[in-house]
Amino acid sequence: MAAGGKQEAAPFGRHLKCKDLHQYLQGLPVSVLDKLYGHPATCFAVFRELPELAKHFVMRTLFAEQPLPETLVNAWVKKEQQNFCTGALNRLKQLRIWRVVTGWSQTRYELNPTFRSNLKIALCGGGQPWCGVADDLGPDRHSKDKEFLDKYALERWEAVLHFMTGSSPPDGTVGISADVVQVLLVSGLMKSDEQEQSPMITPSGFQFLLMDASSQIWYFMLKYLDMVEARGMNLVECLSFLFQLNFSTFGKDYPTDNMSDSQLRFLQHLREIGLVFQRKRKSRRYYPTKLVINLAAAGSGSMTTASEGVEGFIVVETNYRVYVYTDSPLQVALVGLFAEIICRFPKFCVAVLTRGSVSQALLSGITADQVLHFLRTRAHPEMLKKTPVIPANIADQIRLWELEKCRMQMTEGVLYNQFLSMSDFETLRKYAEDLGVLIWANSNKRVMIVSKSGHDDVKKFWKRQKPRE
Amino acid sequence: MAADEVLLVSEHVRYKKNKGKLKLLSDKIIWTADGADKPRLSYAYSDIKVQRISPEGSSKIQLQTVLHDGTSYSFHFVNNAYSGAERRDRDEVKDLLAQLIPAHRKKANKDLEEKTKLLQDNPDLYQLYKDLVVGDIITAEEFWANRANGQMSGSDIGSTDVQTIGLSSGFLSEVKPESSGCNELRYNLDADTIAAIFKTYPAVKKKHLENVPDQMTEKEFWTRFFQSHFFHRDRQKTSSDLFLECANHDEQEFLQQKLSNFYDRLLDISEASPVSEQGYGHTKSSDTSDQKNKSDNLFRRFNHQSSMVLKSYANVSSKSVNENSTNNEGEPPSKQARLREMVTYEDLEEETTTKSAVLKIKDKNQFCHGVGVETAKPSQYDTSYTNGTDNHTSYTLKCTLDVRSWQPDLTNALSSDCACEVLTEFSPGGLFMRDTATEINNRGQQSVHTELRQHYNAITELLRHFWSCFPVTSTFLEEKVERMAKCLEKYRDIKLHKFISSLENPTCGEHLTKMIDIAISKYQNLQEKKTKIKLS
Amino acid sequence: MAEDTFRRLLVVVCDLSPIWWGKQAANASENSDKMQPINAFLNNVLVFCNAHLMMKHTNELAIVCATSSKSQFIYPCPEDVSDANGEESYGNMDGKYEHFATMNNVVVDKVKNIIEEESADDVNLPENSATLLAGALSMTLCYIRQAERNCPVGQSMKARILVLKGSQDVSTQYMATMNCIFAAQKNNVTIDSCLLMSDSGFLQQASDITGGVYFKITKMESLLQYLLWMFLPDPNTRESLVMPGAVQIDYRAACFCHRTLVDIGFVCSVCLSIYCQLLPRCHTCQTRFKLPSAAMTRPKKKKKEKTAD
Amino acid sequence: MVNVLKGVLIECDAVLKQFLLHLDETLAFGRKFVLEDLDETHLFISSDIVNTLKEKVWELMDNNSFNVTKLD
Repeated sequence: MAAGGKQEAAPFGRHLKCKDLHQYLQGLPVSVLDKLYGHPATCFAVFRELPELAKHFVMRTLFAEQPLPETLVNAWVKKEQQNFCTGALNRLKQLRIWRVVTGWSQTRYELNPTFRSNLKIALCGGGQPWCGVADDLGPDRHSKDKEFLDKYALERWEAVLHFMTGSSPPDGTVGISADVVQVLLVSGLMKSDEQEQSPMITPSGFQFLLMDASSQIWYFMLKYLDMVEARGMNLVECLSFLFQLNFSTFGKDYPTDNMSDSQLRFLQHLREIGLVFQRKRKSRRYYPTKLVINLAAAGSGSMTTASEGVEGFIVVETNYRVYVYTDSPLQVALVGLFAEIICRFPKFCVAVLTRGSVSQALLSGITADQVLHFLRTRAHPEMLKKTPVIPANIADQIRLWELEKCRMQMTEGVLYNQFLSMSDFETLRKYAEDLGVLIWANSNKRVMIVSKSGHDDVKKFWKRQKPRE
Repeated sequence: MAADEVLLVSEHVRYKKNKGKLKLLSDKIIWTADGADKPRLSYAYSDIKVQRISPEGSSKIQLQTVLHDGTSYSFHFVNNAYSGAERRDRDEVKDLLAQLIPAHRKKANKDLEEKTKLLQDNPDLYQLYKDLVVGDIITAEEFWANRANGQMSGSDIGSTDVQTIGLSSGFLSEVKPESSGCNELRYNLDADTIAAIFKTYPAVKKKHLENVPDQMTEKEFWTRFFQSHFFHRDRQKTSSDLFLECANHDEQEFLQQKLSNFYDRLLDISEASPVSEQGYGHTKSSDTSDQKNKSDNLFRRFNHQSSMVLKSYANVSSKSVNENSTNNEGEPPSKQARLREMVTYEDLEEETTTKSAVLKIKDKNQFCHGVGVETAKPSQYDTSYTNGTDNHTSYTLKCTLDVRSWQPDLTNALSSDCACEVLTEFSPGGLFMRDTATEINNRGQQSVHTELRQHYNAITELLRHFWSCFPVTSTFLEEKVERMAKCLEKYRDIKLHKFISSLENPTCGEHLTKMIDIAISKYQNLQEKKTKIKLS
Repeated sequence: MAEDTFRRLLVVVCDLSPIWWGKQAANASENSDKMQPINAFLNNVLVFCNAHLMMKHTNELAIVCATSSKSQFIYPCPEDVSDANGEESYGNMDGKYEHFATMNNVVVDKVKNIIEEESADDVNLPENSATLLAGALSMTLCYIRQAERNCPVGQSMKARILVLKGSQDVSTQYMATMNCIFAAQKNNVTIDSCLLMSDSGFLQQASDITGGVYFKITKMESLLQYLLWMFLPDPNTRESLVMPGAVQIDYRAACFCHRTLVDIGFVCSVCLSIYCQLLPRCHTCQTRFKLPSAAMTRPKKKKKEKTAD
Repeated sequence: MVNVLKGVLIECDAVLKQFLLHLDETLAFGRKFVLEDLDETHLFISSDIVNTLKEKVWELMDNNSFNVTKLD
């Protein structure tokens, strides 16, 4: 989840990492990136996710069209904060927002002209409307209110989650299409066995389920976008459309006119998972839902508490009890992943966190942080009034249970001992160290351990060394 | 004034070939020419560095005093009453001077020390001293005279609070005897030790006064004292001992003290032995009288020591206390307070809540919005701003028309050139980023600030001198007022003008000049009145 | 920089005194090819407001306009909630982010209304009318309080005020303004001041006391760049940016009796009211002053901080 | 001459290490499995025992843990 990408050894399964917007964009080919900046919405979205300093760098140069020496930019920032400055500069360079101008003795930067003009359009106006010039549709006779849209969005997205858990969705909801299933399979959230028809959820899938809704959607969209080109759709068009939706107004309808084929196909997929509402496939208008608005911010993990609009429903008490105020079987099932359900009522159930239940979750690849994040993002409003939101003893205990699993760290290796001379030992130790295969060494005991993979090299080296002496 | 007390008058003294009288007053030496009212020479003993006399057998009998500043005055004694009269006159003067000069010097030194300490402790005062005294605006005496009421008295109060330095209890043992063999011990006594002994044993002092010049020599006295003190104090008293009486006397005095006002309820030194004889469950020890006597002696000595300490303390405190103590029980309030302190317990006291004064606002509205508008006079801003009703309405109209025609076009809100220009202004060294320049500027202002403060200090000091002369009741004050007025003028013309003209913002100095001007005008009024009185 | 989770509310207080702007227009009319000063100014402010909203999706904005007869919220204001839904004509005519477009349109309408009303009321205006800065600040502070209370659970809000002011201070407003400033300080609201053409002692103090930035602009054509440079970074970000050095602050107080700014005055020893002349009795708390004879000549010194400049 | 041993390096806290040594000495798995006692926190053991050992350690933790929630 964390944007930094922590390098920790995960003993049980791998962590589900969710790239943020910038990491995703940096992974795109340069040509695509440049094309993306051709739309104000993209520039806007990219801008908003920049580090604070970088945002100001862009704003300061947005109107001043002249290349700036790097030293000047550095002088804007206080000395003690220079590392942030360098970070911001790197990010701007990686995203090709600032370009190095050639032909100067010093390094000079210039704002990407496409980016500049499109961000200016978003800020000050001018240019074409985002979705092209469209005839006024007039008021919608079937216009939907906000509650309806919320309900619709939640229902659709839960259908996806239900499919993942394998539980049957509530009556009356339509299942999900093959396209969506394909995304789930490719992303590794589910896997299909050879024999069985229906795909099974993977450990990553469990982790996915515990994420908050906007992160889930963001992760899903990233995986979806990876497959867009394979489906013969235009990635740039789809991305622009996604960002356009990102900045749309909730409760307002937008025309489908002027949309390309790729975008129309994309719209149908979005419709299926509940990001937009379209009454009929052929309807000329659609409504974005809350799930898609401000989606781009989700990847950065800035949402530490329940996302706006979605009311939390979980209360955790210091006595390890968890009260779940929901009628959604899915949510209850999710709580059941790491807590023992002791009683169930309509719209309410009581669970208890035990060592056994949490260990079970940890064994299936869920981390303590993910459990805590789940509880925090779905915390009841009453819980949110407290600091910390999750009682400290619960949070600590869950982490301790996780640490218990890591009391022993095992590394396979080969042990070398009984060296005759110190110099022999030191040579070999140094060699192994340079090779990066040394796991452990003690010069007093003249014992060293190298990793299994490095053993062959070290052995060869030793054999070569030996005859010479 | 005690200074006018004449200690010695020597007539027939010539100074610079003029006949006159030499008078030694309590703090200064004056010489008056015959027939003159005012002394021609007058200087303090503390100023005299040294006195010299003409050598024996010289034809002139002279006495020369050399002052600290190097000037010297020679007096020629010409008394012809009988042969040697002039010599007798001279010697009288010489002897008295010999006593007075060191005494005054000590005092002067102490004064000087106190003053330098004051100056060192207080940099502002030192600056003031430099400005006013070194700058020759006022004389040192005037400077200190004004301080004397404030600071000096402050230091006096301080000094009374300071305990008189006690004596080390082992002062006698510190008088190291030098043994010069054959059972002889030699004690070297100096004045301090003797004073200490006297202080500790008042009886010894008494004895000393009684016996020393007449009955025995100094040396004999002290020999016997030490013999008695160290060999007989704790032994059987022999009747032959000179100091036996002393010990008895001490004890008597001690008894007296017990009954006198040194009696302290919290301090029981009347009992010879504070150790209870009841034994607390032990059988009463069948102590030999000898042992008891010994311990009693020890206790007596301790108690004596304590009472002497108390006495010296009481001497100091009673001085200040007795003046305002009118209590009926004859106990000083300080003692009462001490008693009260001992018998009251803070945690048993009722909690007293200190009520803070409540700000009474007569009219809240007035407080929030200020005193009624009717007092508000049109400020200059109004005229400059609106410039009459016509413009005022035309401006409004213009603005309304402008806004009416407003079609927001944000795309041209800022041109690139303007933006670049601003960017340069914010670049290091640009219009707004002259950090280094502003720093220097600030430092300059800092020094201006301190200088301004110095001027304030100096001028307020002068003004204090000036205003303290009012109402002018004596010629002395009149003179002082005149001098101070001149000083102020001098200060303003020389120092202040220079300072103000060097300021970037001359308004800072306005207040200073104003203060001086008020003083000067007051002085001028005074002068006018005086001339009027004279004329009429 | 640690990711801060505050919702940042910016309240822009604009001085729209028609007299002052009219005067600016009259002065600028020689080179008439340029846009009218007030229009250019409003355009700049709108872009700046857009920029603030652009920084983060949790950023919030409010705009208050102050004229010489009243202070009024122009964004957000209760009426345009209904307006926005009803009028689809606000829709996207160009590539501007639609929230910006909506906001900008609301502001344009409101500003036009206000100025019209102002000119209609003009006749009633007293001669020496000045911009009601204190009133606008009070409204702003109330708004901020309300916004902080309405902040969703688990989130907190940091508010700051940006005052854009051209017309001069009037010392009659001294009391009210200072009270606003101290209220802002107590509520941890930063007041940034951007002065057009001339300095303001009140706002210098306001920014200094609340830890904001004070800046005077003389080149109106570059207003936007100044705004973006100085006032777009929130106080948290400013700590890592090199900002221009502080200005000398005019700390003069206005006396309670005549509302004139005084360098040196008389201060009541009980309630700290300031007077420009010696009074036998304090107007505020009715304390009688027993004056020693020399008091006339040695007034209490209240040295001004400003020594040069 | 150098001696070479294949196995698994275990890094753990000192307490757990003592427990492992105890298992080794008491022949809990029917044989010795610690190949080399390296230092305070490191052991080198034979690799075939790893899974059994993990279970044993888990069992130990289970025994040691106090279940708060079962009280009621």
